[in-house]
Amino acid sequence: MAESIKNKVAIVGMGCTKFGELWDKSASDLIVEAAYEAYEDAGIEPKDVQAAWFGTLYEFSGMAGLGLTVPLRLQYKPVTRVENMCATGSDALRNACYAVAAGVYDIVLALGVEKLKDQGISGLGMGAFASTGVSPTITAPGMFAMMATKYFARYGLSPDEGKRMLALIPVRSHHNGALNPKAHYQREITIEQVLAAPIVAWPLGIFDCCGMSDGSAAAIVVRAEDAKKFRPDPVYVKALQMCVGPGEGQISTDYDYTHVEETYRAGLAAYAEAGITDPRKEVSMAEVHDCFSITEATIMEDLQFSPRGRVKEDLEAGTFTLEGDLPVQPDGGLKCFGHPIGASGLRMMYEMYLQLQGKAGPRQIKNPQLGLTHNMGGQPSSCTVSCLIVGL
Amino acid sequence: MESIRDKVAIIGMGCTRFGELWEKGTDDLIVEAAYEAYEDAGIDPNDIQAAWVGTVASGMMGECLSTPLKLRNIPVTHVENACATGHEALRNACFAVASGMYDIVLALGFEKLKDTGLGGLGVGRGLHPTLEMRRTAPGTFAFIATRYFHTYGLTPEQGKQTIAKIAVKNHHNGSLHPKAHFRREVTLEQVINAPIIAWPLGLFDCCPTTDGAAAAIVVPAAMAKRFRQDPIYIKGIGLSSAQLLPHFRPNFGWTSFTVNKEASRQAYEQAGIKDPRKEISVACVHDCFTITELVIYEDLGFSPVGRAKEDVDAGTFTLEGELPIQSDGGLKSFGHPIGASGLRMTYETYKQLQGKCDVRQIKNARLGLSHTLGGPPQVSCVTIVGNSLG
Amino acid sequence: MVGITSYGAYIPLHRLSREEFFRAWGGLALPGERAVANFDEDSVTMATEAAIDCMKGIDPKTVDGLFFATTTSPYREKQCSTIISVALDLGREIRTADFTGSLRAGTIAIASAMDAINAGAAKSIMITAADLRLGAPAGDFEQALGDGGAALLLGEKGVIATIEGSYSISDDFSGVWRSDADTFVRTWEDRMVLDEGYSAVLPEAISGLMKKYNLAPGDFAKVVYDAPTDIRRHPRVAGGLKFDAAQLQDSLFMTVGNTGAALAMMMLVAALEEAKPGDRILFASYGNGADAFVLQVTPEIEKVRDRRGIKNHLASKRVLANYETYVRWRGLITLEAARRPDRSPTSIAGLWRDRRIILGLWGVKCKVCGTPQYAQGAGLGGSTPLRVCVNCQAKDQFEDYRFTDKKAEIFTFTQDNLADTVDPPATITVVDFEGGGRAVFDMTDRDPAEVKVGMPVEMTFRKLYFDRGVHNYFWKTRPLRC
Amino acid sequence: MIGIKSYGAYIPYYRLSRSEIAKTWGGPALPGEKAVANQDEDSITMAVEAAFDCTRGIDGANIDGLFFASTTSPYKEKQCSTIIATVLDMGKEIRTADFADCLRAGTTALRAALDAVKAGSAKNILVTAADCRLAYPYSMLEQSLGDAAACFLIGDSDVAVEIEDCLSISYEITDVWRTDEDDFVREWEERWVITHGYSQNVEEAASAIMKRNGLSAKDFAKAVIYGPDPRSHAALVRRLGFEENQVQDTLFATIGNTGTPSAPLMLVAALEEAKAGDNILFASYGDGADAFILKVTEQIERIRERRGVKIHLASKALLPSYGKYLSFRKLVQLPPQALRGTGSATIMWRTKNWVLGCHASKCRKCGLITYPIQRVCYGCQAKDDYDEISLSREKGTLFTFSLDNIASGGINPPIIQSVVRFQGGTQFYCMMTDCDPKEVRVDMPVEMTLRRLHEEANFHNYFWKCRPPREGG
Repeated sequence: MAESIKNKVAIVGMGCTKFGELWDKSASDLIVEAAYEAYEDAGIEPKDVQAAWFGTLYEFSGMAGLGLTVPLRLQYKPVTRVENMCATGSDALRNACYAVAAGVYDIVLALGVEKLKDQGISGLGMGAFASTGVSPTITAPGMFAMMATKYFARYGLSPDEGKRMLALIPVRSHHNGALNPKAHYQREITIEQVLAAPIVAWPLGIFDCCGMSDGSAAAIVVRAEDAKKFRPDPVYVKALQMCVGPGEGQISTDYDYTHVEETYRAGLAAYAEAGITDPRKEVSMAEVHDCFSITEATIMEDLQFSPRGRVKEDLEAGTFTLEGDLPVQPDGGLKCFGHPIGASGLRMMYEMYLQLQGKAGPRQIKNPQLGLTHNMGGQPSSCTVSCLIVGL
Repeated sequence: MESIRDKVAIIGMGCTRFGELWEKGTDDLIVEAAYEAYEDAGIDPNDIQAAWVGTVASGMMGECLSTPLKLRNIPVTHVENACATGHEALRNACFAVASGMYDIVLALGFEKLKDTGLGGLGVGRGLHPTLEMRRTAPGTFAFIATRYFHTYGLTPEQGKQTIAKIAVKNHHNGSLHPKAHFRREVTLEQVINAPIIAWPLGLFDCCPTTDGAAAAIVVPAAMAKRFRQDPIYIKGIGLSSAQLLPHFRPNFGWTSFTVNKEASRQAYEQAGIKDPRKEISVACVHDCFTITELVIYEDLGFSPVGRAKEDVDAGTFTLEGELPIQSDGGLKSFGHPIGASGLRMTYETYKQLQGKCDVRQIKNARLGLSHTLGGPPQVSCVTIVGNSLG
Repeated sequence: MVGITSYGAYIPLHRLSREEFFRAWGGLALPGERAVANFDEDSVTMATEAAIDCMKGIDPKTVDGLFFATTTSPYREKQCSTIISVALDLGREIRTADFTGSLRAGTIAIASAMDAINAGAAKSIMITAADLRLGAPAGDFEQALGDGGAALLLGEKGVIATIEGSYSISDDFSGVWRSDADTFVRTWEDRMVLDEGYSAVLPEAISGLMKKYNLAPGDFAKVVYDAPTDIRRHPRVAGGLKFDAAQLQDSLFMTVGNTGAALAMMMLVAALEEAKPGDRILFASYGNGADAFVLQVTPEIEKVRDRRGIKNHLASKRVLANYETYVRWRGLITLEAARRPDRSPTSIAGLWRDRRIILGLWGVKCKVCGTPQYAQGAGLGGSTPLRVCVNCQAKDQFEDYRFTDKKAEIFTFTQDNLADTVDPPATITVVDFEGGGRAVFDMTDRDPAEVKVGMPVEMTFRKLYFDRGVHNYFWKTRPLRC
Repeated sequence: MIGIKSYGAYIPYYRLSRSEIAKTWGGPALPGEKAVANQDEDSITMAVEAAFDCTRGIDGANIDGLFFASTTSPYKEKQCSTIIATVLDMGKEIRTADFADCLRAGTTALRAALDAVKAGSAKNILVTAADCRLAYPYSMLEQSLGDAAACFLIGDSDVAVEIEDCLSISYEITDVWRTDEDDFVREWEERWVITHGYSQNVEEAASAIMKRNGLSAKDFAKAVIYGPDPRSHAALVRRLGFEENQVQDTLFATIGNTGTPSAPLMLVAALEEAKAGDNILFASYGDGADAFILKVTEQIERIRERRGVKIHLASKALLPSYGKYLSFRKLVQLPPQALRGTGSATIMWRTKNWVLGCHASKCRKCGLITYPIQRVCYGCQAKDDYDEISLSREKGTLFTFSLDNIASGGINPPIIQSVVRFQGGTQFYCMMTDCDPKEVRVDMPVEMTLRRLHEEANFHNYFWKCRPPREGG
């Protein structure tokens, strides 16, 4: 019987760059900044790192382990490049944790980075993969917009009602982001602004979409029993789960486009691993994959924070605000940080780490015990979802 | 059929300097040639009762002449007949005067070729596009050279040597003429070694592209002496047009042109000439290419058929020879501003007959012949003038 | 006797009023409107549509040849008839040929198909013609030309109109032409073009035909021949040949425009829609010579009345808002490049591997659980055929299942303003097919404001885009037509 | 029995050694040479040549159809078969068709002609195929592709080759292709192209037709099978069970892959050597495959005097440089020429009989022959009293010439201006082509050839030139 990762490893140091359109910084700059903040936070020397996991999606951000060892000048250490779509950062951390838990290494580095703003375009391409060229003429917002269309239709929301519900999400995230010096966007917005924004892919407007940013984040992972040697307040890993779907959304009529089964299943597994029975009560806070407002809305239901079809009530009640029952995106989320793909999962973890250590400044949530991060790679009908839980 | 002989006279002529006259427009050329002719004839522009203007590609209608000369409300006719155009202007002016219709008329030919940006002559028009495609004047006349050499047993080297002598002669004469385009002697070696334009013709076998104009004042013969003591009388004008381009004429031999023979026959008959080689004092012929001049010797009866080479070798047609040809340097030195050429040649025969040619002067010149050949050889005009009646 | 066994036609949904050309350019506005192919249509897609219309209720296995006629083939070296035959799911041991070069290519192909059937080399051959010719902006052709296609199935059984005789003449005159390097139609002086070309050669062929078969103008119920861009010449030829105005088939000029190599066949389809058993029809077409045929309609004609043909396609239309849209669709102006990532390079090996899936829209049906499924993949690495059932995980337990002729319903959709498309927004639909099966397609010929969840749609064969030397054809959804 | 009544071929005079290409670009050279169309040749002019070769001794007026197959037609909208038929002096009441878009178009047209004759809608149909495809400079394909044409006369009497069976398969694959806007041939990965395109399809079609007729490889005297390159070809014929001596050479080493006419050209070469009674397996490829079973009859001896492949192959000149090839194919930008030709649809149409048909007028009164046609006789002034005769197949002599250095505008000088003399004194003024200027002599024998003269008013203007006679015929 498979064991659980719960309480076997701990994070003793983290680093995160400022996210944004960092025109003057290269991927190497970002890697160095994130890694050295983490080294310093953990109180270790670079030579103490015994192995590393490097998460990045695009070749222009770095390929193979070399993408990490070269800027950090890691001396002949084992470095693994991990790529798992938008869950890349979380998966780098996940693999680093397993290696430590296995007893192979004592101190390892997990680092994610993405340098998107050197392309001169908006949007993420599929790179140089050959294709038959007959996929639909669709963009990421278009793919997720189809969830909104269907969600509204299924739950009887008029487009206006639906959009108004979704608008609550970016308004909340922007509020949080405005409190975070590392966020890309640090500006509050109003519901009216969100509703009046130009449509990107109907029914989603500009403020329903996350930004395009550069950034990097890193974590130092050690065995749980060694953690206190490094610091008095290490953060322990409680669950590392990942669910990859069979891609039936484009094929099977069973797929309903109002929820993402992969998220639901990853959540179930993570709760089981962490021993959580009532997620809404037990999880103190969460950073989820809010690439679009509709994504966050459905994630709330898939992670069982809200009942099916009733996220609207929680959104309207302010459940997921900093002051609510279950604060979500306390750092501003993808909405304010953008989504430098390889970095996002670790950036989310960085916020959970700070919150658990009580170092989140004006965003600080009272007395958090367990934090959840959620990454989703791909499109609604075909995706990879990670769900990680950490705690004190 | 009557003859034009002694019915009309030329009492004044003018000719511009020929050359690449970049700074001069058609109006300049016309005005210069006409006013020299007015002055030579001692007339006022308002004395002109009618005019004929010859140009192929530089103007249209009579207006192209009347506008620069400000000829007031008199009839002006534009004539065009390929390279014989200048001659045609003179010819029609002569006929009108001879008819008794007018007393004082102007015949003027001009061409401004150097505004086209092209090295060669402009476009021949009216031919089928596929046939016209790559046709060039040197290419067409080179056909004659190839065939002439072949027919009369000349090797290409012998043939080229023969026609080169014509170029040398014409350049020599042109060097003596202040109005010529080229005024430079050339050597036989230079001609033979020049770049090939259309084999076997080289650069010096071809006449240049030139701007120029020439004019004549024509009056009835009976009135001529009122204007000057030494008028020049028209003795004969022959004109012949072919019925098919030589390119397509069955059995055409490419060693001579029937139109030349026919035009000269007409002119000799009118002028009462039996032995042109003996009777003609000076001739200006259409040496667009050296080979053309060679066959013209034979076509016009100056040399026996197939034996022009002997005359060339003997210097028969030099200034000092038996029958000086191209005493002004010919098309070879003057170039060929098409509408002007026939009148430019007549200008030379006129001046020679008046004894006004200075170092080029031919002794005792009495009858002068000018000849133009329009092509792709299909029209020929021969004009004979004399300095006395009878 | 060999004859026509079925007919079909295609007219694009969009029309542009000729007044719009006048608004753009001034000058002369011809009356009426012209059909304008959508940005994703070309002669291959229109010929496919017409052929699909023609194939209604006919088993593809019974068709053993496909001839394509056009002067606007998207390829110089790659057979388009093969592409169309795969879209129609014709078999492999078939005769295919592309006839080009002449506006008479359609009737030339018909003559060739007749030969093949008469010679016993084929039983049933589809002839499909389409053209999408361009007139240079601000010229008469821009207004006069139209886009469209027509298809005729020839065979010996179930003949709806027998082809009783034919007569051809060939004439080397090119009053209207395009060289290999030309984009736009060129013309010589119109009077000469018409006097010595159309108005001389076409009547010569028609009289020659009537003389050969000893027929008089009064023997025909309808006379069908194509019209030149100067429409006045169309009735004048009829008058010269002593046909009544009532006998003359309308040239479609007011409604569609001159559709080049497809025009005569489109007019014939229109005539057949109205024809009664026993009618004799004179059918002719002009282009570097002329072909003329005598047709006789049989009682079988009643069996093919359910085609969309000309009448239904004509009625189903949307008028384009403006000339600028036309210019954009035809790629006549250079637009700012979308600031979007490059498309993945097209893998020709992938297209070839999946040719039936892509061109024929073949999916599978699980033999274990009965679930129909269509897999076009997520884009990465090309689509792959389904090997494992999405529903019951049975491996390789499939039978082929074709989706082209299935109606579907929109499950969800988006209007994507960010996507790189000639006609924004990109309308993307997730559709569920009747009888099962789910897939995601671009939607075309739609009014974005009218797209709804639950809306019924049908499949249409279109060109997705052009990439690195390949025209990528695929299927899209569209609101039900006709 | 329906079959091939006559055959003809055309290979341009010029060849380019593949080592010359390799020398220019570096990299390996394929063995042999490729045939290169002169700068005044295209797929129409080459098809005309092949058609003339095929119809030697046959009156064009007796042929009632002409099919033209090419992927390099000079027009998108204007029938090329009509132009060729006009050149051949075929009548007006004929069948014409252009088959395009596919390298198999030649055999597709052949099948269409068989159908037409069998169906009784025509008695004799000429099928011509020609291609002049361009490969990207610097590509390996550039060494492979060659230019040529082939022609067959299809009929049902006196056939030299009976066509006993044919079979077609159609296959959707983008292996070697060009879009409507491409100048150069595109090709996907070579191994895939060969394995899944060429080899698979041709093998399938050839095996199927043999099986259907109960025949095996040993039953054939020759296997004439298209081959894009010698290696793939050799592998395929081996798999089909043919011995080396049964296999018709692909002509790759001497001409190159010529596209649409490739397989037909191989068949011509095979027929040149064939004996009565020989069975031939014939197959071509392109978006599918066509396969034929042929049987040679005694009539083959009747048509031996064709120039065909063998004689055309022997008559050649090597291009001196790769640069010359570039200029022939207009792959380098050449100085603009001040051309005098002004194309006119009206004039070309009005004069098509003498421009394309090479017709002269022969006076009914005095018998004088004049080119071009003259309404009033040059000899006796008789008006409109003449017969049109074609000079296209006449042999003449060069009466006079010039080597014109300025006519070409500096490109490929000199132009050989020529006056050709035919029997009876008829003069024909034209240019000479396919000839070394150094070898031009007065009185040398010449023959006429239709060439692409110029492109004016957006027409391709075709006209006749003279050339030293190619061998044979």
